Amino acid sequence: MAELVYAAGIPHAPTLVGLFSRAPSEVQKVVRDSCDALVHDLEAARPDVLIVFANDHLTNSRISAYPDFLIGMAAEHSGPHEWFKPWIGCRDYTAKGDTTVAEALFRGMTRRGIRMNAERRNLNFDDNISVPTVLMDLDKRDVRIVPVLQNTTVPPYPDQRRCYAVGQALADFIRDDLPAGLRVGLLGSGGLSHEPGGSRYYFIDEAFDRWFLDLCCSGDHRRLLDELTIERMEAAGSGGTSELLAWVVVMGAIGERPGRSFGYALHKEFRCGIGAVSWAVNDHAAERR
Amino acid sequence: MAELVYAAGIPHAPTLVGLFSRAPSEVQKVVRDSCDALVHDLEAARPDVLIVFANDHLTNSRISAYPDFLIGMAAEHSGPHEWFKPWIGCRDYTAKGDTTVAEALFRGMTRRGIRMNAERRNLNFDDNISVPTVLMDLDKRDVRIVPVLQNTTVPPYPDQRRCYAVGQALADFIRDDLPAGLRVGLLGSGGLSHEPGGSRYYFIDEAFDRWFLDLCCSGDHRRLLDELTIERMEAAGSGGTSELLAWVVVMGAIGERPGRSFGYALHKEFRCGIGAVSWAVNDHAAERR
Amino acid sequence: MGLFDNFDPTLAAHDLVQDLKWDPELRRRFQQDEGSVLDRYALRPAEREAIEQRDFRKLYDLGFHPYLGGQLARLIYGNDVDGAIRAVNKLVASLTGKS
Amino acid sequence: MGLFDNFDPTLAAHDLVQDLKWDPELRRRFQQDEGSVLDRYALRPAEREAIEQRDFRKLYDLGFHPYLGGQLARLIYGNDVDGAIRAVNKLVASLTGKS
Repeated sequence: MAELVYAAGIPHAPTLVGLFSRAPSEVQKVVRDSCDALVHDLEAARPDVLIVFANDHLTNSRISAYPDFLIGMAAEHSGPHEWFKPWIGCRDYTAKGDTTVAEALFRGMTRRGIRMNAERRNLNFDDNISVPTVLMDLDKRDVRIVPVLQNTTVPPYPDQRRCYAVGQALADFIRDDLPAGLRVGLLGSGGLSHEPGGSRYYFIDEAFDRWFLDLCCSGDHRRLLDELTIERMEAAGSGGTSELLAWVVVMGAIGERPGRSFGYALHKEFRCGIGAVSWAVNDHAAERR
Repeated sequence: MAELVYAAGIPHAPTLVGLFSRAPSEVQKVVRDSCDALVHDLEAARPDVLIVFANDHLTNSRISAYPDFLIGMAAEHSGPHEWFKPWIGCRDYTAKGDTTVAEALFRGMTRRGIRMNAERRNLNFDDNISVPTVLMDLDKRDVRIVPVLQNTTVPPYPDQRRCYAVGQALADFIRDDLPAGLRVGLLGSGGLSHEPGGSRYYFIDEAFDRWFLDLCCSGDHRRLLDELTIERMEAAGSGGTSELLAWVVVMGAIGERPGRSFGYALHKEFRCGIGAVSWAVNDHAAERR
Repeated sequence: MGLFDNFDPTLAAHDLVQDLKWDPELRRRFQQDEGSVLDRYALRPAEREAIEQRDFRKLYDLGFHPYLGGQLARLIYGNDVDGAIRAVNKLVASLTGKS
Repeated sequence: MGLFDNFDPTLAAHDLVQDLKWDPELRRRFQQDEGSVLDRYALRPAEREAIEQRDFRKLYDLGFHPYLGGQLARLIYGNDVDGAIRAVNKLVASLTGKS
């Protein structure tokens, strides 16, 4: 019976790193405030292991054999993958992995009727894992990472209800399969609105983004499941916005809890709306409210 | 708007080939009568292409990346795969494939929300495709084969309701995506009751098998979906009987139509119950009733 | 029309982009002699033509995955921080008919 | 108890059987020097012991997939029509405690 002590959602746009210094100061401030708050809560929560859900972005598998979820079981996770280095413009990192928890996750989801793929090799990481890692210095902290790369863009992919159910099974797994005393954190990496590769590459849907952040903070999951449809995410940026499904997995795992966000930034050159959420999953976080 | 002209279910136990000559004559007769009837209906139906659903038996993918369905898109399908040759004891074959229909199937199922994997290489075939091919001489006929290997044994796998829904999408695909005039047949390969690798390796569940064949012939699909549960198939032979889900895909595609079976054989040495069904899907088949 | 309405998972160009991402040697060859790399893939004539003409609109109409489209643009126009801006602009221009 | 109650998809022995099926050279080596092949896989001690002792009951209790168990028995005891009968009998004897 492990304990769920941390849950947050964070965007991973590569431009957050590569174009950060060129952004206006008020945009930089939102990025800094958001990361500082997530790191503050992380340090307070002291998770032993952080399970990170993020869009795979077609970085590990061919379209002809594309998994819904792919667990990284390696003992260490290094990145970014070679081709993505100049694109992101971030430093190299090697984060600690957790083979034992990753294997237990594969076993646990299998037993709960959820098909995941799993690999022992170092997965290819692009901005999905790399950007949160360098923004939060995850590789320099005393926390082990279990990446779960997820299909949010190759049709057909699991919708909000399925991802929420995966999160519920994940909570069950953490509670029943992991050892007592283990402190577990969850991170949903992705979003907000963007349309990578589309004609609206520079489009950011501010109304959608603010609505989504409010919804995440409200803890109203009935509305979340009714309204955060694939159609709505596609309208807010096709092929990109739907990676918010990684946040939905996290919300499925924590249940209807309120969260805090730390401002919103619309900076066209980032080619993605920017905002983060930290959810109140432990007493410590609740105290501070 | 292609036409669905043929649908049948056939067992693929390797012992049907390798141990056939040692079986009692009344058992041989059931096997012969069944194959003769399926071939007779096939010749009458004259399909251009035959889509064959069958248990993959862990023959093409690792457990860590196991697909629910795998389409063979090759121009020719040769088998059996090397390691399975002495085990089955059957002749080599090279059946005609149909890359165009296989690609259309991959595209069509994707658009209908059903994830399948697809490969251009010659898949590894064990008894799943090899036994029906040699029993019905499919490689010597003027028909092209599209094999779809299916997960019916690596948890979690699609249950009877999901497989039936896949069949319904398949019917939709045949009707709406394939060209007018194309004659399409469906074959479900697998079963009946058996427990390969289990302590009940020699167990055959006659009551289950006769119940299942009657149910297939009745065309009562509400009962089929309510009663042919994974639990019931597991009870009738764990890890093997559930490959009858290949027949369920076919029944989902044809809808509630009656079928004929051609006797039942219980021969312990076959390590599998034996029976086949041909469904009335075209006027020609209906006429003869 | 949505970006995925025509999505065709069977296009060989998808594998081309995947391989280029995963194989630096193939990438070098693609930059030096694009045709010889395209020759290795079972591209349909219209698919090859679209790549040769940098016509992303045509490629998407054939069913190409737009995320891989963004990556193909970077493989062609540049993959560092500034190269990506160039690639994005070229891609958008092709898709909106303003190239 | 069902055959799949303990199913553990992370066992390295699953990959061992898959590779043996797919690679005739590895198969030859397995027959000549089983230990050197087992050395290549990250088998847990109990998993390796179960294979070395032909103890299928123990292997299944660890979560081994029974269909691959049937194949492992053929890889050990014989894979032609008659070898398979031998393999089935040995497997059933191990599983029922009558070996």
